[in-house]
Amino acid sequence: MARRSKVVADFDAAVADIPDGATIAIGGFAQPGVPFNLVAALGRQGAKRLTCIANTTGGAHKPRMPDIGMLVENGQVAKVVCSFTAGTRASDVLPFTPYYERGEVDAEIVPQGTLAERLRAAGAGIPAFYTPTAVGTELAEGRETRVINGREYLLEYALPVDVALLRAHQADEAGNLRFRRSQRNFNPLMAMAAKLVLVEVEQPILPAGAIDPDDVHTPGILVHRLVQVPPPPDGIWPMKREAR
Amino acid sequence: MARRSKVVADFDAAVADIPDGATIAIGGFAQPGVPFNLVAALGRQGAKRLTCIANTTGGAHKPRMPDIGMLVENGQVAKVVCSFTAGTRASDVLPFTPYYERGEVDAEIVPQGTLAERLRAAGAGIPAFYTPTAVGTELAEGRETRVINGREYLLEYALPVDVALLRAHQADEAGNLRFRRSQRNFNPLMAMAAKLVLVEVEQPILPAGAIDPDDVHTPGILVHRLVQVPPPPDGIWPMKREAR
Amino acid sequence: MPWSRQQMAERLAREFQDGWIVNLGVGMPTLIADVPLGEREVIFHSENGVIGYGPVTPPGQEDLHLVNAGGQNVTLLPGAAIVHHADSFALIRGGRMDVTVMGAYEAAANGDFANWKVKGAKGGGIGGAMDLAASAKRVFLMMEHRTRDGSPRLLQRCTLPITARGVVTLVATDLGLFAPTGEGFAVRDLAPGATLDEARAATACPVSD
Amino acid sequence: MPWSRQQMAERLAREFQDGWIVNLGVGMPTLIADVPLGEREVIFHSENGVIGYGPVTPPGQEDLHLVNAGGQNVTLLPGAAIVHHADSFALIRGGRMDVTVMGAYEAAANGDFANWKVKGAKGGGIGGAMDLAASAKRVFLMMEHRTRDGSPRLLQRCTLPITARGVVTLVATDLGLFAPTGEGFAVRDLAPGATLDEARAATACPVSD
Repeated sequence: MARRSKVVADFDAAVADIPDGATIAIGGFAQPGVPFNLVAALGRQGAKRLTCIANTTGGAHKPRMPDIGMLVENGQVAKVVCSFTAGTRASDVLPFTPYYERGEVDAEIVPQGTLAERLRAAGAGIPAFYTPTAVGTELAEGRETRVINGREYLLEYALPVDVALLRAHQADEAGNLRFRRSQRNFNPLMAMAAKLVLVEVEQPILPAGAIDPDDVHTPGILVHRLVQVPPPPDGIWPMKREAR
Repeated sequence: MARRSKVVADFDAAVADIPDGATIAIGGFAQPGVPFNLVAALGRQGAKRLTCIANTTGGAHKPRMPDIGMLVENGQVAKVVCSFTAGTRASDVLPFTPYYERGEVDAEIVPQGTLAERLRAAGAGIPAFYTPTAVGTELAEGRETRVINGREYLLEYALPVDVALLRAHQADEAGNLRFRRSQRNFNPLMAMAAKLVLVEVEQPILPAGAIDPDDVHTPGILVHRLVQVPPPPDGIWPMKREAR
Repeated sequence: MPWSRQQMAERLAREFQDGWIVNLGVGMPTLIADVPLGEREVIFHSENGVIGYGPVTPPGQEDLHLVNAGGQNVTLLPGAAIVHHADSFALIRGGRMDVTVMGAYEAAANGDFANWKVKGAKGGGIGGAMDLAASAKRVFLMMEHRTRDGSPRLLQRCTLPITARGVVTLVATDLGLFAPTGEGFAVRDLAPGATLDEARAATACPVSD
Repeated sequence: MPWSRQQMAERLAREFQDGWIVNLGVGMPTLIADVPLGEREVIFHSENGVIGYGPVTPPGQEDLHLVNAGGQNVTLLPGAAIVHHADSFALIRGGRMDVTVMGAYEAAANGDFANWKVKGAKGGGIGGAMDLAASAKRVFLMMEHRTRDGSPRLLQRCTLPITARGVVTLVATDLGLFAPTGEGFAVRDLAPGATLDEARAATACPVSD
């Protein structure tokens, strides 16, 4: 199974065939695990009317890093699906905010655990599940709930993805991935949920077999294309956030 | 968080407080990952009216290893929940079979993937989910189904567990576990599903911090008691199956 | 000359396309992991979370921590990965299996099949069969064309409790390779010396050329 | 002398029992990870899958791969483990959090609270708050007792969209520690110099001793 390598030449090649209207999932929580280089490449590629799924739309912190907000500013986004559609402080104005307030971009706000579980469900062939999260809140208004063993639960549906943009620490040519520390976050779930999985990799890509099978975080059969992140300034790497 | 060790003296101490009527999940698929020593200890301990969850009731192969069938023969089991309640060959007669046929033990047969997902759901606070598995079969008769995006799905409920008996390859004193090769199987899911998690460990138990946090398969906060498996003949280890 | 089990395995393996993820069930299908595929490269998945395994381990070299779905000790190929049961069946239900190959008691013209419960039994053995049958892109069966007492196993409708509805793609038997058509089975290939008439006589529903 | 944020953190940390799994939210609650607990041992969980983290990393020693829920670079303690987001929220919904500590805009006598959407905003920031609020064994809030313009934040009923119904266990404010009773709030502790009357004046529902 090791004969074919999944390594592609560069970020632009990796994202070249993403079509208009695609649903894109973007890994990461804060900076760790965000595929900065693939997001930047998607900006250059220019696909339109995208639905973008990530924890946040980004841009609440400095330095500014490639994020959904950048794709919004670039006119590429029809809708976002995020657990934050505003900043964590009332005073935050995200790059996304004015577009959303003017109605130029749609948004679905989803509790973070529900977002993770809906992505997993899409990858796991589970079309819907019940969760206690958001019961009794504005998010549950008009939606189906069900009492099971005396507790009320909300019905949630799988969230399938066309293309996942991920960032991993290590990969082998068969596509097996390892994430470092909190870089893992949504990345393995988006790999499960997506039809096409593109990964930027921090370390030199290893020959198949170099990662012990017990140590694989995301199995290679879920991964389609790998690009090694070059050192800065050619590659984009996490940076220390400025205090605020 | 490393001050307290979860290591207990021996298998008998680990299982001492399992009450009559408990729901017990037993890890393993074929031999890898089966907690032979904890099952044997539960036999000695003698708790009655148990509900036992595992992939099979065991006993289809030689040499015979500690399994649910042994607990059934010992008069300890009220019900089993398994993906096999008969052997894989029509000619197989499992130790469990005559008790089941006489109605002395009840059984719920569950497709293997549904069994895994129901255990995960119990651990994940998901009370119920939909699956395509078993739709249109005898198992779905009289049960609730639902059409989602044009396909029919069966409603399945979480399968919570009182006590999980697991076998791991490595553990640290904080309870973090690593499994080797196909030993992993149901073990991490049963750890999620159970209120009390008992683990027999093949290698000497490591100090907390000796397993890299990226390499943990089951986080220690799910694990309560660890016992190191002694070398044979005191400890029970996987053996090569006889051909048949 | 009817096909041997080895020949049935080889015939089904000819259908595999380069790059497929292939799940092999317990029993006869395990033979397929050893069939040479030439230039084609497939990845074998086992329901217990083993992705990328190879042939059965030579005697004396077994790794007792590593088994396939049939409990045989197998080898791992470079690029293999291990996942737990929930993730393994996530791959299955998630539609990642290009094909699953299983044994069966009965296969029917409407694509139903039965492989988990024998007549009169209390209890059965489902294992991963229902998950695989419901969600793999293709379901290949490997089975004897007739029971030991000569009754057909390829039927208009299954008489045993089914494993899944309308999912069978191909059936390899000792007599040949067959595809359910709704009304009966279409012959895709015949074992050397087997005839269409012989296949028709051994089948309880129409067999077309 | 009202409590400082540090004192609110210390007061809530006094409630922690030995062996608890403690989830800390964004903002003020992150202060709690640095409070000395003496003989008590708790494990800090962060929604992004970090189990067993310690204090914020000293400047210059940050590991940019490792953040807590607030995006701060933190350290790991011996016995730490990393899981992905679905497993992290499995732990949360599965009832493994003995307590979650969050910031809030409003808390109500009936145990409701609001911390994800401000008045008139289009959009909000839920993060993991709704999952944690619905499923943690206890919900502790850390908040200013009044808004910047002096309006009470402890109310009979929330005016903002709520995060979860009836889940609040304790509320630490600059004036003291309060527990919702259904009809109002019971004082558990007062900041030095704060009086019951002062707390009553600052609260929009009954405050009992």
